[in-house]
Amino acid sequence: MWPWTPVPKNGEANVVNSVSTLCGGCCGISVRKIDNRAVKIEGMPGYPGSDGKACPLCLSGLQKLYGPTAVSSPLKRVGERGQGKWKKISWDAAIAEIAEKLGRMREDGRPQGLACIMDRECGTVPALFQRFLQVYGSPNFMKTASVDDAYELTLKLMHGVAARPGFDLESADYVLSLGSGILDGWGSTVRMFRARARWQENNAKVVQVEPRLSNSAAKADQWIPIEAGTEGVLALGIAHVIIKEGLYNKAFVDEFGVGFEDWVGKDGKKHDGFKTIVLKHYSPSTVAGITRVDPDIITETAKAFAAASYPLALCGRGEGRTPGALHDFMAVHALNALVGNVNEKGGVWAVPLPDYVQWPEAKLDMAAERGLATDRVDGAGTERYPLAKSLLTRLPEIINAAEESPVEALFVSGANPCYTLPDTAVAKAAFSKIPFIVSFASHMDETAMMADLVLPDHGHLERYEDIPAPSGMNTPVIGLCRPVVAPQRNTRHVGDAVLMIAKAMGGLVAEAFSWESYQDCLEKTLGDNWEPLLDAGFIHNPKFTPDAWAKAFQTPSGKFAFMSDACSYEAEGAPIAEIEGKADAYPLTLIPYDSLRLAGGPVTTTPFVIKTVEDNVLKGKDIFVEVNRKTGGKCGLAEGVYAHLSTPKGTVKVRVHMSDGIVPGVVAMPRGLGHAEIESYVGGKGINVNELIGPVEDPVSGMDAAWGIRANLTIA
Amino acid sequence: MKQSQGHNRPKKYGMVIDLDKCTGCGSCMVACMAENNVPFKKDETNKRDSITWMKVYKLTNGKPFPENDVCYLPRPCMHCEGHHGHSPCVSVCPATATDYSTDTGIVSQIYTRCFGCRYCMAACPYHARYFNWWDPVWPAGMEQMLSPDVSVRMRGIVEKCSFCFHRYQRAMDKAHLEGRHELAEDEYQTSCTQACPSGAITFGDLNNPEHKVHQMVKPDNAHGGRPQAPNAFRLLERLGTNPKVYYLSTREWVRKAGDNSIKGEGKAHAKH
Amino acid sequence: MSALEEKSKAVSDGGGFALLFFVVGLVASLIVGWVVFPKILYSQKRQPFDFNHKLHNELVDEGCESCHFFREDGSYAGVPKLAQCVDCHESVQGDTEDEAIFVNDYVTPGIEVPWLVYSKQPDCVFFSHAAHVKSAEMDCKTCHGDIGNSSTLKVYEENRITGYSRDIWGKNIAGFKKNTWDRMKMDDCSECHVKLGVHQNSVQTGKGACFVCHQ
Amino acid sequence: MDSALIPQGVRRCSLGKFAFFIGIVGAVLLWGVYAMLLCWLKGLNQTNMNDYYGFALWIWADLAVIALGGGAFFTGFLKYIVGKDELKNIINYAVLIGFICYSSALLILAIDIGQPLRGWFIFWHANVHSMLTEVAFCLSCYFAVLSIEYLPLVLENRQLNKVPFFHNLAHNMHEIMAVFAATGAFLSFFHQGSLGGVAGVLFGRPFSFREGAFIWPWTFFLFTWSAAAYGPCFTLALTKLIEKVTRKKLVGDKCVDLLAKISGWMIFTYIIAKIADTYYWATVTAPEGGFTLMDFYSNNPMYGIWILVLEIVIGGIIPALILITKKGRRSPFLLVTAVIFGCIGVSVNRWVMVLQVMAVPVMPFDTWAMYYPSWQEVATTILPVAYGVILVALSYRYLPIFPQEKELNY
Repeated sequence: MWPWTPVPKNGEANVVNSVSTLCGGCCGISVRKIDNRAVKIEGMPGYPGSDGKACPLCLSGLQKLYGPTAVSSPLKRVGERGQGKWKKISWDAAIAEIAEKLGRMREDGRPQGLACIMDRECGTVPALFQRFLQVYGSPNFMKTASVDDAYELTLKLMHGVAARPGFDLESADYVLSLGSGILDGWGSTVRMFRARARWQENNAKVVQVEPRLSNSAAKADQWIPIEAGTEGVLALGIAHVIIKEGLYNKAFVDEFGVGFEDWVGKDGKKHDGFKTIVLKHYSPSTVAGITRVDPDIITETAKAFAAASYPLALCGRGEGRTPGALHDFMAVHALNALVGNVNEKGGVWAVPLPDYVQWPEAKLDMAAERGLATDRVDGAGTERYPLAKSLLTRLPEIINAAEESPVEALFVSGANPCYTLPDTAVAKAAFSKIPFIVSFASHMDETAMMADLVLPDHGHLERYEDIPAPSGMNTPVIGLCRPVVAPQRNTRHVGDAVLMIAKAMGGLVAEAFSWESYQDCLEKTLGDNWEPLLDAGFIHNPKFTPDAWAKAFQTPSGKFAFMSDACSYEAEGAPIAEIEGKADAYPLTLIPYDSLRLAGGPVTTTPFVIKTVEDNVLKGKDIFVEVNRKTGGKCGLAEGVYAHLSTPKGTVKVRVHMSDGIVPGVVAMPRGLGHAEIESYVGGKGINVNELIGPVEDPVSGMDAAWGIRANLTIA
Repeated sequence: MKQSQGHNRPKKYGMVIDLDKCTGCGSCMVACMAENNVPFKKDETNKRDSITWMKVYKLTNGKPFPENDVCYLPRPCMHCEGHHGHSPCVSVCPATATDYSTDTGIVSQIYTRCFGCRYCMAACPYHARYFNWWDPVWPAGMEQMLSPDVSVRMRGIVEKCSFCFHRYQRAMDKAHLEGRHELAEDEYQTSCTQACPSGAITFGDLNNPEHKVHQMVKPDNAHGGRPQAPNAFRLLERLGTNPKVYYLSTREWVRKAGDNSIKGEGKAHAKH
Repeated sequence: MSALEEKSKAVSDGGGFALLFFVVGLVASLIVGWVVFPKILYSQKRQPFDFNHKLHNELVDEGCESCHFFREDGSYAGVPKLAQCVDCHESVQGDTEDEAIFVNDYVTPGIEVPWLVYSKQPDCVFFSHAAHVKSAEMDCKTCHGDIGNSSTLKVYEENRITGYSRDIWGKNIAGFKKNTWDRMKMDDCSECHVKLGVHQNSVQTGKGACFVCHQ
Repeated sequence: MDSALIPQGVRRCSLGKFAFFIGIVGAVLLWGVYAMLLCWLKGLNQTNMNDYYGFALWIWADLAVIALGGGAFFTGFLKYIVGKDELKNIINYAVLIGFICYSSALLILAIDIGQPLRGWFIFWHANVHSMLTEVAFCLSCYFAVLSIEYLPLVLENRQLNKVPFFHNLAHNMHEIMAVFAATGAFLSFFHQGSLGGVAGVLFGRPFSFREGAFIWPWTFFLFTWSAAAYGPCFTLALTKLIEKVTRKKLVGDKCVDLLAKISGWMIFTYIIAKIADTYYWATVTAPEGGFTLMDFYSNNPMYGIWILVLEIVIGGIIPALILITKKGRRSPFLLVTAVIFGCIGVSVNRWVMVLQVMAVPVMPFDTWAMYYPSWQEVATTILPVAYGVILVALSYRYLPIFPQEKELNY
């Protein structure tokens, strides 16, 4: 009838269940197929957390599968870095080239020159990389950090355990979100939505503390607008009221807490306890001065929080892409501890890290041992930052400061640091100094553009993978990502690629990888769990309960540490992470904001999802920043005008959206735009907010504590 | 030949959207596009030339900081019943390319019949109808994701939400095979209903007292389907379009934003 | 002859010529319209190889549905896939040339047979086999004719403009039909629906609304 | 050179001058044709129309030319049915203008639809409930009638008229023209009305929605009435224009005066009805939908209350008062002022009934939709004007359009 309009072929309908890895929350999905074509993604009923629903990004996953950015075969760079000029090469040639390069580095005694960047550290695929680095002789496995890392560190310090945070959200009856985008992608996205529905049914109260009227704030029972970056201070202000009024859980604090009262450290000196510090420095009026939250609201909130049966305080800003200041996390966790809801119903649980990847210890040769003994290139685990596991945000500066890049060869898989790292320009400069970069991206992205070789992984609907523990899940879960359709292009599973490289290297490196293929590795790793996993699509232990207080804490004192030697509050002042820029040159503050309608992480938004973005966020190729109507008026701005937004990192041209839903003095910019123009549905539109914000090192953890940057907005 | 299938009790499929639950995440929009082979262009920021059968509006109470409040309002096709089935758009179509079914209450459409006069768009106060200004183009290979259940539309015609009627057809196929003539409530659900992670959308037969939608809004069929539940309202109730999409909100300003009020009190302002 | 007579003769001569002209024109038009036009309009396509419905029908237990079956979800599978045939036809059974083509060209290499489907409707059409065959208990013949007793496949004629099979418009170019299976146009669906009073649910026409037969 | 074709006893400019004039207008026409082809081949994305403005500039042009072309049917009605014989002096010209307007309208409709190849569906799958169906049928039929009315005029060309068959045909057609005029008037009453109905039935659009009688909203009757009232204004305006261009008197004062008087009284009565309609709409119909009058005229950059004043006072009351007074219509300046104001008045009425309908937000959280046409739309809209000018020029040069020309000038 209309020959250039496609007519979809009909056939037999069938459904494949899998887990979508596009979003951070890992939605369980059911893919409807017609014969061999996948035609629709829906939520997978019964999947822990998402249970039949999926986030917009995962729902549009077919646009990734069949999309134009999928890499169709191994590529070798022929042009300049980032120029996007490639030639197709065979898998064998690519693997041989890598093996040859790595072999030479190892012979030259510099195996530590190899680094690996991923977006996860749990599961078999990260484990394969970690094992490869280990037998090869490099300590430099790095992971893009998120709130989960800050939370893990908090649990390490306050509980003394290596665990990840789990939140018994569904049971909470008072939720105090200190900046967390609980409906904007924080945690396991869809689970948060379902939890919110539960709160509504149970008449639980939700209070959102945030500078901007985000979706999370709009749907909360109460929005407390706050000065940007001061959420941790408010937590302590609330703690002040709770302590002062004696509303805290004495059974927990007295019996299972340490450092609440004044305490004596290892140095033999007496230190102020949590109580003293909080009472001294965080009275509602002081806190009100910093946070600009009315003292009465602080008091009311504190009372309501303490009075609730299952109060739960959450932190980690927005979607949780940047870890934030450790102090904030500890303050909020202390607040939870004050009301005794750690490892309790409706509270924060320490959930053991997944431990199903148990492989025989690999044999190491001398070269490997020597390499592993060197300091990590990012400084994690060194004397300066003993607590951190990896500090990717420090890497660019270190590479740029060195004459020759300490990283000589780099593997990147799952991550897109050239887009997600703060101060993108500096990150890209660092990457261009790295002599040899191998990207395992399934889709062309900013980092793959910087690579020398691209060894394309199967797309997320074409491969097997174990997906452990969605963020914030309070019960152990392993999901199975499985092929919905056969690989559409000349790609290999990244696990297989690692096996191939190892085998090409020979020697002990090859010996450490005895599996025939990645699938073989996965099946053997899961052992008895494989069949159930294959049948149900996931393994879940819904009956899991955390350790009771009596044995939950493995700090030196065996108690919950409000304060300890490892980490104590400064006696004076408020622990707000300083941001870059001087107030006189930059009178405003730029903060990024997250939305489910834009993917802010390593995965680029899909055409369907960007179609849902409103025209006062993106219009044509112009990005809008949100600014308070009054602030904007003072700057001489009006709705929709073009303006120059400058920060110490640079100046960009933006358009202005005047809003009544944002605190004065703050400029908010969406995260997830400004991608390289690899395709023109999403690429080349707007500005990447990471270009404008540099990293700020947390003094204790070393992780990125930046929550914004000083900025100025002038009419263009 | 048996004739029994024609004599089922007439249904009135409708939707109830709880605006207190809707978080504006956009899942319904994406699920709708993916289900219904909705085309996409390189630039979709001109919202008056962007096909979104399901569109989420952002409403604000118009108050200054910090009293400002927003509410999201998903707007599918309202499948207006109008007076006796003469919905605003159906009666104006010169080529009978769109129709109102008394069996299901659905405003149906034949894409290959439409010749693109756009009169129905002018008639629809909800802007639920969209014109294919451009040829639909899928990047090479992406046409593989198209569903065979929904006909792909060509340039120059009007399209809109069908309440995923192909899902009804699919469910009825199964029912026929099993010797049934009636569908259970959960057998026919729209894609957006199924996708909404907040559970804000409920879909079913408004005529059936056992269906959730009926219980939630208690439509008064004697008075043009007016909702009798306290927090329920319909968009532009006063115009007499008799829509089958109902909204729920506990917030008064939201309920008032659903219709024009002559005194001008409580009027919402679009967030622009 | 008087002038008058002459004139009238001229008129009658002229009239005869005009009549002849009219008749010739009419005949030519009819030939063009009824014979030439359909020839130009439809291209003739052969099936990949011939198929004997009658022969197969005698071998199966459940009539048409043995091969043209319903899937569990109520959808209709239509033309059988290779997998259904392979059970018997893994190797050549009989001695027909067509079977040899089938086995050698399709079964052995595992290629689906690109059958041309006579009754294929445009993609905007929704037709529920389940509703007609199961609920209304109609037989296949009513719409498809007695294919089950045919021993050979007819030539597939494709409309060059629309790409549709001629079976949709019908053999008769004027659209007349003698049997229920002579045509498969919307009017034919509607004719039966009107007669039986099924789905007469349109507010506009009093007949079937769009979505009864469209998707 | 072409003197053999020019009607006897009248003088025309040189062929070169004429060709030069046609060449310039022809260039504009070609520009329009190019734009039209773009719209057909590349689709309506060539326009600035959008999902809010499904109807825009050229639909307004369509409605406007039909209203202005209404002079043809109403003059015909007056001459043939009512028996105002004096109007024979202007009827040819009125028919010509009508023919141009209606053929343009049909062309615009053919460009406006998204699937022009399916245009015939409006007849084949006609929906009798739709006002647009009524428009399409009546418009096509009336165009056929106008063609029949225009044909004898063409046949009266000096050379064509030498052919006995053509001569007789033209003569016989003139004899029975009353039948066609009556048919045309009847059809016209309907389709002018149904064009009004197009907007009036939109009960989802409170700006245009009107109550009415039977199946017809009040706009149905108002459109017919206004076309009858203002159509002659346009005929007179164009007569004055062509007289100015040719520097000749082409229609006798008596005829002009009669038509002006009739037009004046029609406008006068129409505007009373329009005011009554507006009052009822503003106080009853719109408030029932939740709107006050000023909701339709404020908070936007374009549609202020001035537009209502322009339509009713400047385009209605003033021309009506001028034309119904003898002094007014006999003053050349006032007469021209009145007919121009009249044309503006009816054009503004059609404008608001097409474009303002689209612009007014109906959902409380929606915003005013503003629109400006693309060059393709402008060119396509100008196309009929150029075509009209050419057709008038050709007709004036080669056909005896103005029977009084000789007697008034030589």
